[in-house]
Amino acid sequence: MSESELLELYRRMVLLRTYDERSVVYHRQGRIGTYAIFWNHEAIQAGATFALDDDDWIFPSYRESAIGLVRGMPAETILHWWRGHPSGWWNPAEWNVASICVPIATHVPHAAGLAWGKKLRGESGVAMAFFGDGATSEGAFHEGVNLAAVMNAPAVFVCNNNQWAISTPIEAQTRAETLADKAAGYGIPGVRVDGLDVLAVYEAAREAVERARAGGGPTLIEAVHYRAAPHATADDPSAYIDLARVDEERAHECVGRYESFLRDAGLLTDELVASVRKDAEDLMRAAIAAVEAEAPPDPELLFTHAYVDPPPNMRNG
Amino acid sequence: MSESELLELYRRMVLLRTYDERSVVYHRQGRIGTYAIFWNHEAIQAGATFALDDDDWIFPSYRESAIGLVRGMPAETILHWWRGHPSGWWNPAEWNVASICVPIATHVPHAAGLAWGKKLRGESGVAMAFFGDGATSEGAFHEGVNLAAVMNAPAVFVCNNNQWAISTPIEAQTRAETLADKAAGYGIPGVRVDGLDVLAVYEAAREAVERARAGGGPTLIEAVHYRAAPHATADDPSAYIDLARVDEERAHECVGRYESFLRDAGLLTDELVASVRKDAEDLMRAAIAAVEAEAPPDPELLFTHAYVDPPPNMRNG
Amino acid sequence: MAELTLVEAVNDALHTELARDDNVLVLGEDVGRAGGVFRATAGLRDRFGPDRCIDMPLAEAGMLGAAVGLCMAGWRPVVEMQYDAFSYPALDQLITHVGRYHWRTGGRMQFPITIRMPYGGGVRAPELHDDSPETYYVHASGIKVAIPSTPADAKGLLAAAIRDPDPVVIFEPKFVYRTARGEVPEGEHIVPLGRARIAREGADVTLIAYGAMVPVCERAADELAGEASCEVVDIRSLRPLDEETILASVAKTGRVVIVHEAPRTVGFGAEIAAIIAERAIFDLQGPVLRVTGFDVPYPYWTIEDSYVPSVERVAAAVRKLIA
Amino acid sequence: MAELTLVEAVNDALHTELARDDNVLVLGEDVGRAGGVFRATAGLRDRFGPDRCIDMPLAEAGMLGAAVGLCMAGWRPVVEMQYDAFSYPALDQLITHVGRYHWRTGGRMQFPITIRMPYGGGVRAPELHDDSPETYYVHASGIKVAIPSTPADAKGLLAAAIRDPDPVVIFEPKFVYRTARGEVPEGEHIVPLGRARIAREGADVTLIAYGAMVPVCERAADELAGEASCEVVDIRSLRPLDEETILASVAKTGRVVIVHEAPRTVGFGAEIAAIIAERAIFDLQGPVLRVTGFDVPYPYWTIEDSYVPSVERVAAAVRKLIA
Ligand SMILES: Cc1ncc(C[n+]2csc(CCOP(=O)(O)OP(=O)(O)O)c2C)c(N)n1
Ligand SMILES: Cc1ncc(C[n+]2csc(CCOP(=O)(O)OP(=O)(O)O)c2C)c(N)n1
Ligand SMILES: [Mg+2]
Ligand SMILES: [Mg+2]
Repeated sequence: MSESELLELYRRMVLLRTYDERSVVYHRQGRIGTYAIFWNHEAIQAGATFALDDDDWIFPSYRESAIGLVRGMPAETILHWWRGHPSGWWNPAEWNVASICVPIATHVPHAAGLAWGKKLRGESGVAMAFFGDGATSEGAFHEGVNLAAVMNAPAVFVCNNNQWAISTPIEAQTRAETLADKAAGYGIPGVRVDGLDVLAVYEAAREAVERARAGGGPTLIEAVHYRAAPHATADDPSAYIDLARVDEERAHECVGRYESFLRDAGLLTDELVASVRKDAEDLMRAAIAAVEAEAPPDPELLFTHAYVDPPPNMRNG
Repeated sequence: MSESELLELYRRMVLLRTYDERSVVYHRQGRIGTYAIFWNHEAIQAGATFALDDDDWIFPSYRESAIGLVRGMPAETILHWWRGHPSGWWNPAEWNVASICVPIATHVPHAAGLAWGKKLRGESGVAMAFFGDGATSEGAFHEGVNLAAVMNAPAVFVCNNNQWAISTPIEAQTRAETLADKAAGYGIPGVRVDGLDVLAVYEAAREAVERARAGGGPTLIEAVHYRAAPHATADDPSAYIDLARVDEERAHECVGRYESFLRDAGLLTDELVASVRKDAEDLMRAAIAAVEAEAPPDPELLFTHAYVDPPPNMRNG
Repeated sequence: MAELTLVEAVNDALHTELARDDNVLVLGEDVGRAGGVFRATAGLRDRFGPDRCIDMPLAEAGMLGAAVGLCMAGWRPVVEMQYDAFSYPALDQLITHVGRYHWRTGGRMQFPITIRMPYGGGVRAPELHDDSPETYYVHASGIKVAIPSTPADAKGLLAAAIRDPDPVVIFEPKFVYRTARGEVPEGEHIVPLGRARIAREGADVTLIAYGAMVPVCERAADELAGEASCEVVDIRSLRPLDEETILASVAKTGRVVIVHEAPRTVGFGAEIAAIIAERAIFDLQGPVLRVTGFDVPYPYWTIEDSYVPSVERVAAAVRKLIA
Repeated sequence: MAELTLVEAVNDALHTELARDDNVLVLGEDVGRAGGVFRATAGLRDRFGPDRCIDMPLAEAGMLGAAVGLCMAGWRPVVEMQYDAFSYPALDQLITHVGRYHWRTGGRMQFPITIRMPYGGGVRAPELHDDSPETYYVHASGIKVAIPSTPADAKGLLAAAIRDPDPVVIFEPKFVYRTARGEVPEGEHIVPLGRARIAREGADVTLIAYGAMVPVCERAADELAGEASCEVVDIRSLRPLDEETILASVAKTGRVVIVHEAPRTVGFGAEIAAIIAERAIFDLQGPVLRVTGFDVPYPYWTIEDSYVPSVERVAAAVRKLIA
C-alpha cells in the first residue's frame, strides 16, 4: 500500500468513528431513533471495503449502516435513515451499496445473487456482504453462501465476529472452534483475522477480492474482536456482559491502534490527525444541519413507491 | 457383532428390499400413489438404525418411509401412508419413529429438539435423522444441526448422499469436497462411509450413538452411494441421468453385497436366504391383504384430528 | 392458435418471453435438466442454455433471495417453486424483501421477479403437495398475484407477470394442468393483470372463483341450468383486483357465492366478501356465501374430494340463496 | 390484584405458569441473560435456571422446529419471536409442521406450543419492527391465535395458551406494552380462548378491534359521544373466534366498523366482514366498513401515524355510517 492509501484508510476509519460517536450524541438529543452503535467495528468496515473498486457492491447490515461513507454517500442520508425519514432511502445502484438489511442474514443471498448475476452478464463486480456472528446461525446465511459457492460467484462474505448477538455469547451460537471453519462446508476458503487490525482485514479482503475477480469464487472472512459498546442505544449490556472486559477491549480500540502504527511509521503528525478529525467533524456538523433543515415528509409517501405500477385499491384503508 | 446380529441385520435389509420392490409393483397396479423408491438405500437405513436402542428416536424423510419396519411397525401402516389412507398415520411415541417428513430437511430441527429435550429431562434417548444430499442445501438442515451441536444434544444426522436430488446432481448442490466437511462448521465430527457397505454404516452409526450417549454431542454421517433407481415412481430419469452408470451401480447393489459377505463368512446358506426372503414376502403379502381389506376412510376424518380442542367454526366451508 | 393444455401454455409463455427478452431467466429446482417435475420448463435449457434456465441448489429462500440480487444486476428472474407448500421457506424473503425493496430504494430500483408454482389439490399426492397458499402471498404488500384457469390465460398472465415491473406471483392450478385444454394464441400474448373475466353470463346468482374452481363453478352452473341462471366470474388477478367487474355482476344478480380451495379463514373469499359488504350491501338480496376448503390441514388424498369444493357444494350454496 | 403494565402482565403469566408446571419452558433470542428485549422474560432464568429459560442461537425456523421436537419429549415450549417481522423465517415450520403434526399422528400426539411476540407499529422503530402479521398465522390450519389489549387479558390469554393442548400464537401489542396499565389478578389467572369482550357498551355502531386498536376505538367512541353511541368489541381471540358476540352486537346496532393495523387485503377484518355478510346481512343498516393499514409496506416512522388507524379515521368511518 502506498502512503496515500494508508492515509486514505485512516481517513475512512476516522470518518466512520466520527459518524458513530456523533450519532450516539444525536440520538441522546432525541433527534434520531434507536441506533446500532458500531464503535470499534471501523477496522473491519474500512479495511474490508478498501479492497473494493467502485463498481463492486457492498451489502451492509444495520451494523454497517454508515458504510456508504467510504463511497462518498452523504452522511445526512444515513442519519435520515436512522431518523425514519424517507430521505434516508437511497438508490443502491447509485453507490453500489445495497439497502441496510435489518433482518439478520437475509441479505446474504442477495449478495450471492448480485455477484452471480454480474458474472452471468460477463460484467466485472464483486459483492461483499457484512453480517455478524449471530447471523451465521440463520438458514439464510447458509443458503446464500452455499449458492454463491455453487455458482462460483465473485462474492466475499465478511463476518463481523464481535462475539455477541445482543445478549447471546458466541458459545451459545456455535460449537465450531472458529466461524471460518464453516467455509469448509461450502468448499470455499475461510480466513480468520484480527478485526481490530485494519491492515490484516484489508489484506484478507484483498486476497478474497482478487480470488473472486480471477474466477476463484467466494471467500468467508471472519474478523474477530469483542463488542465494546452496547448492541444499540436501546440496549443495557450490564445485565449480561462483564463490563471490566469491555473496558479492557475499549483500551485497545482499532482507530487508536492504527493511528499509533501510522505515527510509528512516521506517516502521521498531530496536525494531520487534527485535520482529519476536523474534516470528519465538519462533515458531520454539516450533515446534521442538513438533516435539521429537511422538511418533514409528506404522508403521501405512504403510497408513492409501494409499486412501480400500483393496484388501484392500494389506498383503501 | 454376533452371528445372530449379523443375520438380524441381513433380515432387516431383505425386509426393506422386499417392501420396496413390492411397493413398486403395487404402485404399478394402481393401488398406491406416487412412491419414493429406496432400492439400494437399504444398507444405510438398516445399518444406521441397527446402532439404536428401542428408546432412541428415528426421524425419517420420505426416502425412509418404511424404516419403521426395523422396529416392527406393520408394513400395512406404511402402505396406507402411500395410499393416502388415514391408517397410514401412526403415533410416533408408539414406535419412537417420527412421522414421515415430506418437505426437505424440516425434520432436522425436530430431531435436534427431541434429542435436546430428552437430555433436558435426564432421559436416555438418541435422535437419528435421515435426509438426502440435496437437503444439506436447506436452511433447516443448517439451523437444526447447529442447534443440536450448541445444545450438545444426543443426535445423529445421517445424510444419504445418493448424489442426486431428483434431477440435480451433487455438483450443482455443493462445492464442498464431501458433505461430511460440513460438520466442521458445527464443531462436530463428520464421517464419510460407503453407503452400500452395511457394516461400515453400522460401525459409523455405532460410534456416533455411543458418543451421543456419552454426552459427546451430535455427529454427521455421510453415507455415499449413487441413486440406482428413479427418484420416485413418477420420475423418468432418462432425461438427466446416464443410464449406463445406473446399470453399473445396480450391479453391485447392497443386499447382494452383504449376502456375499455372509456367505463367505459361512453364515448364510441357500436355505436361509430362501427362508428370509420368504418371510419378508409373506409379510408383504399379508400387509397388502390387510390394506385391501381396509374400509375406505370416513370423510368425517377431515375434522377429527385437526385440533385437540377444535374451534367451533372449523367445519364451516 | 394452437390447442394446448394449461401446462403447455405455461411452457409456451416461458419460451416466448425468454426469446423476446435476453434479461429473462428461469431458475428453480429441477427446471433445467429435467424440464420441471410437471415439464413446465421443458426445452428451455436446451434452447437457451444452462445460464438462462438454471437448476438451483435445494433452497427456496436462498433462491428467492438470489433473485433479488439478480434484479440488482439487471435480470428479470422467473422463479419456479416446485410445489405450493415447498414455497413456504421463501415466505420470509417474499415478505421482508421482495415486496419491500422497490419501496426501500425510494422507487429507484425495480424488482421484476416472477414467482410461479403449481398449486391446489385433487391430484392424489402425498401431503404438502396440495396447498392453496394465495392468502400468504396476497397479504404481503408490494406483491401482485394472478391465478389462471384456462390455457390462454396461463400464457397471457404469465407473460404479463414477466413484463410487469413489480414482483408477481402466479399460481398454476395443477389439478387442471393437463385437463384444461384450449386455444392459445401463438407468439406474444398478454392478458393484463387486474381484469376479471366473465366466464359465463347469468342473471340470478354470481359465482366468483379462480383457478381450478372456475370449471367447478361452470359445472355447477350447468347443473343448476333449470333452477337459476348463474354468472361465473373468473377473478384471474387477485392483486390488482378488478372490483368493478365483481360489483357490476353483484349489482345485476344480487346473490353471491365465492368459491376457493384454500381454508376459509382469511382466504381470498373473505376479501371479496368484505368488498361486497362494503360497496354493494344495498344490491344484495341474500347473504354472501363462501364455499371453501375447511380450516383444517389439507387431508390425505383418499378423502380429499370431501375437502375441495365440489359441484355439489357449490350447487347447494346456490340453492340456499334462491330458495 | 396488582396494577401492572401489559408487558409486566406477560412476565407475570410466564412466572406463574413456569412455577405451576415443570414441563413449561421458555426459549427465544435474548430471553435468558437479558430477560428479553422488552423484558417480558425478566427474572425467569434466575428463578428457573438456564434449562427452563433458554437463549437460543439466532435461528427462528430452527427454534420453532426444535419446539416440535421438545413437545415429542414431553415439554410445553413457549417460544418468543423477538419482533413480528422476525418471525417470518419460522412460517414454514409453523404452516408445514406446527399446525399439522397433531393431525399427522392421527390425534395421538399433542403439540402444545405457545408462540408469543410483540407486534404492531407506532413505536418509532426501524423497518420490520412494526408488522402486524396475524393473517399469516390465523390462516394456517391447526393454529390458534389470540391478541390481548389489556394487561389482565395479556396474562390470562397467555396462561390459557400455555395450558391449551393445541399450538397457540399470542401477539402482544407493543405500542401499549408499557402504556396499557391495569389491575391484574395475582397468581393463576386464565382468560379462555374464544370469548370476545365487550370493552364498552353502545347502541348505534359496533366497533370491532383487537390489540392496540381497542384503545383507539375507545377514544373514538369518546370523541363521538354526542353523535353516536358506540359499542366496542375486543375480539381477543381470532381463532377460536367468538362469532356470537360479534353477531349479537351487530344485531343490536346494525352498523359496523372493523379496525386493524395490518394491511387491508385479507387482513382479519376481511374475515369478520365476511362472517357478517354471511350471517347478519339482514341486520345491517349500512355498509360494513374497515379502517386498516394500507396495502403498502409499513412506512418509515416519520409518517407511520398516517398508516396506523387513528381515532380520526375511525371516527370518520362512524360518521359516514350515521350520516
Ligand atoms: C431474523 C431476525 N431475527 C432477530 C432479529 C433481532 N436482532 C437484531 S440484532 C440481533 C443480534 C445480531 O447479532 P450478530 O449477528 O452477531 O450481529 P451484531 O449485532 O453483533 O453485529 C438480533 C437477534 C433480527 N433483526 N432479525
Ligand atoms: C422444501 C422442499 N422443497 C422441494 C421439495 C421437492 N422435492 C422432493 S424430493 C426432492 C429432492 C431431494 O433430494 P435429496 O435431499 O438428495 O434426497 P433424495 O430424494 O435424493 O433421497 C425435492 C426437490 C420438497 N419436498 N421440499
Ligand atoms: Mg455479533
Ligand atoms: Mg439425493
